[in-house]
Amino acid sequence: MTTALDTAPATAAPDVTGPVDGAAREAAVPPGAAGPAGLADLADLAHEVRELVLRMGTSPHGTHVGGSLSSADILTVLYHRVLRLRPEDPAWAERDWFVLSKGHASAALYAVLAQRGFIDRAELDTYSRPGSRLAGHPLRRLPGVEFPTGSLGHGLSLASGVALALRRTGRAGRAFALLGDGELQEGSVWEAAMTAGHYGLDNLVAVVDRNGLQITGSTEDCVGLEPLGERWRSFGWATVEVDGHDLAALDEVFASLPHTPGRPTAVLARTVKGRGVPLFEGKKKSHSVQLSPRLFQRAMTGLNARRAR
Amino acid sequence: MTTALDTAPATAAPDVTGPVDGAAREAAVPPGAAGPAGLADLADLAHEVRELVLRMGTSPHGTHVGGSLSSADILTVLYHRVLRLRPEDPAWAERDWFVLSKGHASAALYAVLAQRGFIDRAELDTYSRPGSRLAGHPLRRLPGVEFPTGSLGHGLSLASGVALALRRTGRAGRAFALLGDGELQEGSVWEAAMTAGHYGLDNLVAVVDRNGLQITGSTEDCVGLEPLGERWRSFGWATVEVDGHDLAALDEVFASLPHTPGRPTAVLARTVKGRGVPLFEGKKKSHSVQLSPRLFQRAMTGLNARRAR
Amino acid sequence: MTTPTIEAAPPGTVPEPDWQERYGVASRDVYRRTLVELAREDPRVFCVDSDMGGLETLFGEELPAQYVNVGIAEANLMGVSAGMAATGLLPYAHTISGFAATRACEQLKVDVAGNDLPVRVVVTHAGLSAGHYGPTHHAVDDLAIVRTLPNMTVVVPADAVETEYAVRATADLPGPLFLRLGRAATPLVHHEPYEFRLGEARLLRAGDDVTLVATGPYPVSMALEAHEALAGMGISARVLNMHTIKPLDRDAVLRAARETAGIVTVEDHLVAGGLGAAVAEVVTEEAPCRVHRIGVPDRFFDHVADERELLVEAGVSPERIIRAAASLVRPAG
Amino acid sequence: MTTPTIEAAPPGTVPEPDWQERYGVASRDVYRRTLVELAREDPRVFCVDSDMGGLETLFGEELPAQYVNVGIAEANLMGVSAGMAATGLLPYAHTISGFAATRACEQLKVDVAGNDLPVRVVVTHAGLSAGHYGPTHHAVDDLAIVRTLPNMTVVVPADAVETEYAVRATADLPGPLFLRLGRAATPLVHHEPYEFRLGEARLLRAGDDVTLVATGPYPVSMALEAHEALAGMGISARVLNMHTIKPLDRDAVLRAARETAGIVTVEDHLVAGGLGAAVAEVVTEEAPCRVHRIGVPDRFFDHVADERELLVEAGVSPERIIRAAASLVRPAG
Ligand SMILES: Cc1ncc(C[n+]2csc(CCOP(=O)(O)OP(=O)(O)O)c2C)c(N)n1
Ligand SMILES: Cc1ncc(C[n+]2csc(CCOP(=O)(O)OP(=O)(O)O)c2C)c(N)n1
Ligand SMILES: [Mg+2]
Ligand SMILES: [Mg+2]
Repeated sequence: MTTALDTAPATAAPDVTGPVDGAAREAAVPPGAAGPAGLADLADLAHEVRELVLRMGTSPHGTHVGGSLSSADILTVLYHRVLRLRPEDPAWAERDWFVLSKGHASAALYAVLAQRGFIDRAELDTYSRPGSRLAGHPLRRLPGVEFPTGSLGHGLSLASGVALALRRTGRAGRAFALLGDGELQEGSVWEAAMTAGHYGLDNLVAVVDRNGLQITGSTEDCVGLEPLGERWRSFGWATVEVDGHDLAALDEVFASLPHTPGRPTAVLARTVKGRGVPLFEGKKKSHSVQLSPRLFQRAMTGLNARRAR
Repeated sequence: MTTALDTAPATAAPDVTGPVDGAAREAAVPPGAAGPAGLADLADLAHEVRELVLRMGTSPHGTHVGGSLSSADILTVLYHRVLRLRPEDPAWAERDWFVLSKGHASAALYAVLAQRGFIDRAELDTYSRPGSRLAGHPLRRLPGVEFPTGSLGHGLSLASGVALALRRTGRAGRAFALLGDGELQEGSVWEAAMTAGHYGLDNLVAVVDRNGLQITGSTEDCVGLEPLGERWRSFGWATVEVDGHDLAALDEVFASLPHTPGRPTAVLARTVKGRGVPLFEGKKKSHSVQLSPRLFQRAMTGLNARRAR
Repeated sequence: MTTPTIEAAPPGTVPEPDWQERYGVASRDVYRRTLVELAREDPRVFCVDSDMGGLETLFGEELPAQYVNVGIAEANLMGVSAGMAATGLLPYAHTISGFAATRACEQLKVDVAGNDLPVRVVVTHAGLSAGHYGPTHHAVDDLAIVRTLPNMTVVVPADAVETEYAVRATADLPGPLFLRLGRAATPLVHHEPYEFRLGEARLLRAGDDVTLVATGPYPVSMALEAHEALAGMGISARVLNMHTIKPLDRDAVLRAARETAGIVTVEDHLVAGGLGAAVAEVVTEEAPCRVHRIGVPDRFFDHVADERELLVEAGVSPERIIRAAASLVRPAG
Repeated sequence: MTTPTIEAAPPGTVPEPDWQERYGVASRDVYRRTLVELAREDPRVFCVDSDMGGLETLFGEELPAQYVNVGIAEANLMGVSAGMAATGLLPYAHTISGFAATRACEQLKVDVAGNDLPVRVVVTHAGLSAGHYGPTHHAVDDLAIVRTLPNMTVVVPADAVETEYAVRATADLPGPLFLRLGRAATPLVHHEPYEFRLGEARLLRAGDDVTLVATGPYPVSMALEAHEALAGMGISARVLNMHTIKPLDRDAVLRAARETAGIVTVEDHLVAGGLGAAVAEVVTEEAPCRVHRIGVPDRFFDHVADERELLVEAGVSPERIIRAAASLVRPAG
């Protein structure tokens, strides 16, 4: 297995705040930065992401709880171990780029952005409230948000354009996009997949949150996606399947990118919608929920109990 | 192998002018109808289609010669042996539906429509000239044209909608769409493929004119499509590969639809752009050509020589 | 995707006056119920879904043979619906307004409108009704776009009551329909039964000093508020509910241009290209007058707010209407 | 996809008067040559192709590192270009006008315009310039649509000369550009060097009886023809080449409204939503006057013809302009 740095062009800046393999990785944490974290810290961080998501769910319009919770572990690993970022300089030229193509999971993104110090933790309380920069889908120019999203199916084209540009200009960064599985029904995803596969953009990673549900129910009942791995491979991608809630496994997968040199990598992360809160797990209704104080308490109790197990 | 009629619902009208297997197929030609033809007539008909295409290519704007010639054999077999149509009653409720998704091959379509008597042969001389109904892409309400096309990537959704509606209302007809291979780069094609695969529309057939070229050159150089069969199969389709210029082979493939009950069929027809005219065969520049009288003569000489071989 | 907790009007009836005032009703809920009724009566009516949520149970469970879900694929939604309509069905295609008008724009134009097929494109989340969802879910350019489509009838009901009327009035339309609905409950503006006439502006308040032409729930209710305030200032404002954007009621616009000092248009849509533009086009043809267009500026919002707050912030408010109307009647200087 | 056989003007120079008159030049050819020049000078300039034909040799062979072909995938074209621009590049994204404005509408809106990124969307086949290709290749709704996009600069050069000026004038634009070109050669309207000012209407002929505001090759040249004929009738018609549709030159429009009897707008675009609508919006705000909008009706053509013939048939002709202008100056009855 190659390490993340092995796959980065030789021009990568030495002072990355992102992951470095093994001991170096732990040592690379610059003073004052919220990350990168050690592997052992991830469980706490992911738990906190879930708690923050639930809190945002108490805002008047609620939030997309199910898809935020299914993405929580993926985002935790990406933001605390994988992405080379400088929270104090979001436009750092050598950074990795992240696009939340499934923009409705914004609550989970805001949580990791706050953990990494891109935004203030206090700002999370403004989620979806009048005047807030934290909308139901990420807005342009929130520090750490590269592109506003919310209309499904845009993110992979954007990330492909970034990856292609970085490649052509000889820059170090990589581009990551996180997609929903229902989102894969958008043809624009396959246009992007085709182009990226053709250009062999191995600095591009699509992570699919394969929670098996979309709004109207099971993806396979609605408009089926299987055999999903075949689809991606036939479009020129390398695929890796991983348990999207196994932090160490995710860390390992992301540390060994690209999976196949010369190809973009699709990380098919098996997840559970609503993961971490028994009340919501695997439930279609978890898609968008407004949590009353009582529901919030029940959800938190479930979350904590789940964790204690 | 099942015959075409085996796969048609029992409600199919008995007086179809379309194909019936074996002897019955030949016998079913109603008096006055231009088709269906016998297998032995196809070569002449296809040759005439090519000649008519070249003539249309002499109009002031020329025509899409390459993609019309690569589709000529497919259209000949479909219109003279496969599609159940009533030229005298284009809106016949039990008909098969055909959508020329690669609308720029309109010249080849007009040729077979004229052969089948949907339009007057004389009208072909008006191709692309002021006042004509025969535009560079098929216009609405030309008899025999179900949907106007020209913007690539629309046809498979339209045909899927037709197939789904026929299925839900218990009607006999089938829906065919002819697509270019470059056209498969449009994401909308894969949206339609996904839906049709999901609904198992085995009354739907996508024929891909796999001539390997698009405007800017080879499909594989531009944005590659291989492994193309895998792509279709992973989207829930049955696939059949066939030599798109072997009339008997095409006839056989179309006679045994659906390839797999419960799945739509993608017929991947290996073709040569410009086929039949050595001057144009396999040439990217054959895509759109205006034939001067001299060029027309050269092309015709080539066409006839090719045939004599 | 949560529905309001109050009961909407039973179909065909006009809801009880007291709770009308208090709560408002989501047009979307009334629409859905009406659709199910149409579909029960007419097997040609199909519900074509694109993972909107709600239809799969409300409609799909009762009438599964008339329900089709094409998944999250709006372009395909239009193409499939056009194909279905060509065979003689009456598909009601559902998505969010911005996704119909922009994501699926070409399929809507070529396959649905160009072919003059009886597809009913029923959209929700129009205008700023999904304010807290951010600009990808704001549909403030949809009228400008669908107004260009050939053969298209474009209807924007002002409330839940009018929604039901509009759905029934267009049930047999031979061509395509774009029915533009919001998301959450909005104030009811119709309190008694009336005859909805497609293509004919509804006179909500008579007046001869100035005319307020509004379309959509908040714009119409704000125009009514402005009417009251203007009356208090001695200004008699005519209020027209322009529920049909295409074909536009030219006569009503021209009468307003000729009979009053000017027109204030009010819409939950850009000030460019929509109702205001359509009215300006008509008056400058035959009866030039001043038209003050009240609508949304063409910039993406960089923060969230609810529908009404965002509208007010963008410049769509009773106060702005009042000021605009007053200045048309009594020009400064 | 065939290019005219005549030589276009050498970049930077104004072509010889004698063959200007005789042939006209395809703006597309001049554009492509200018793009190659820009790209040679600035490595940030990228040519993003969607299988348009011609660019892969003209640009791709000389500057392969700055050439990207995304295939026949217009939505992706916009997204990829936006991604590239975000990293600091200046992508010129190429497709047919209808495909940019409708097929890729949402990506153009959200990813390019909404993010205010310096993507230059350069479209060809605008208006009815692909007349013989049928309605799927007619782009007569594109201005109505792109006029709604935030941050967008929309430029419609009147000829090949202006095309080169416009490309150079927008080379450093920090935001997005929509440059609308036709297909075949069109008459040259500019015969000597001039200073192209983005956002400022160009006065082609002075006049104070009536104003003709035109955009695009045939509309502008037809307006010039009409000017001559009107002069013969004793009517002095001001002619404005409105090459920038957004931001619109409000001052020039308002001056026309105040100084002349009325405005005739001329465009190879629908009479709804485009230049005519934009002008009607502006005049009704401050200086109401009659605006006669000459453009294309919103129905799909059911037969073919060449660009100019289709325009004339649709009602865009010097005769119609003359009649409209005359009736504004000398109302009947
Ligand atoms: C283009 C577009 N169509 C529809 C929607 C509405 N929508 C929001 S979330 C969602 C379901 C997404 O399902 P999936 O991608 O599986 O997300 P997850 O399960 O992770 O929440 C839909 C249809 C949208 N945001 N964008
Ligand atoms: C949506 C859309 N984009 C671009 C075009 C322009 N165009 C016409 S034909 C063509 C190439 C098509 O290639 P292919 O599908 O392989 O057709 P064939 O080789 O059979 O001619 C292109 C890009 C179009 N007609 N529609
Ligand atoms: Mg999902
Ligand atoms: Mg091809």
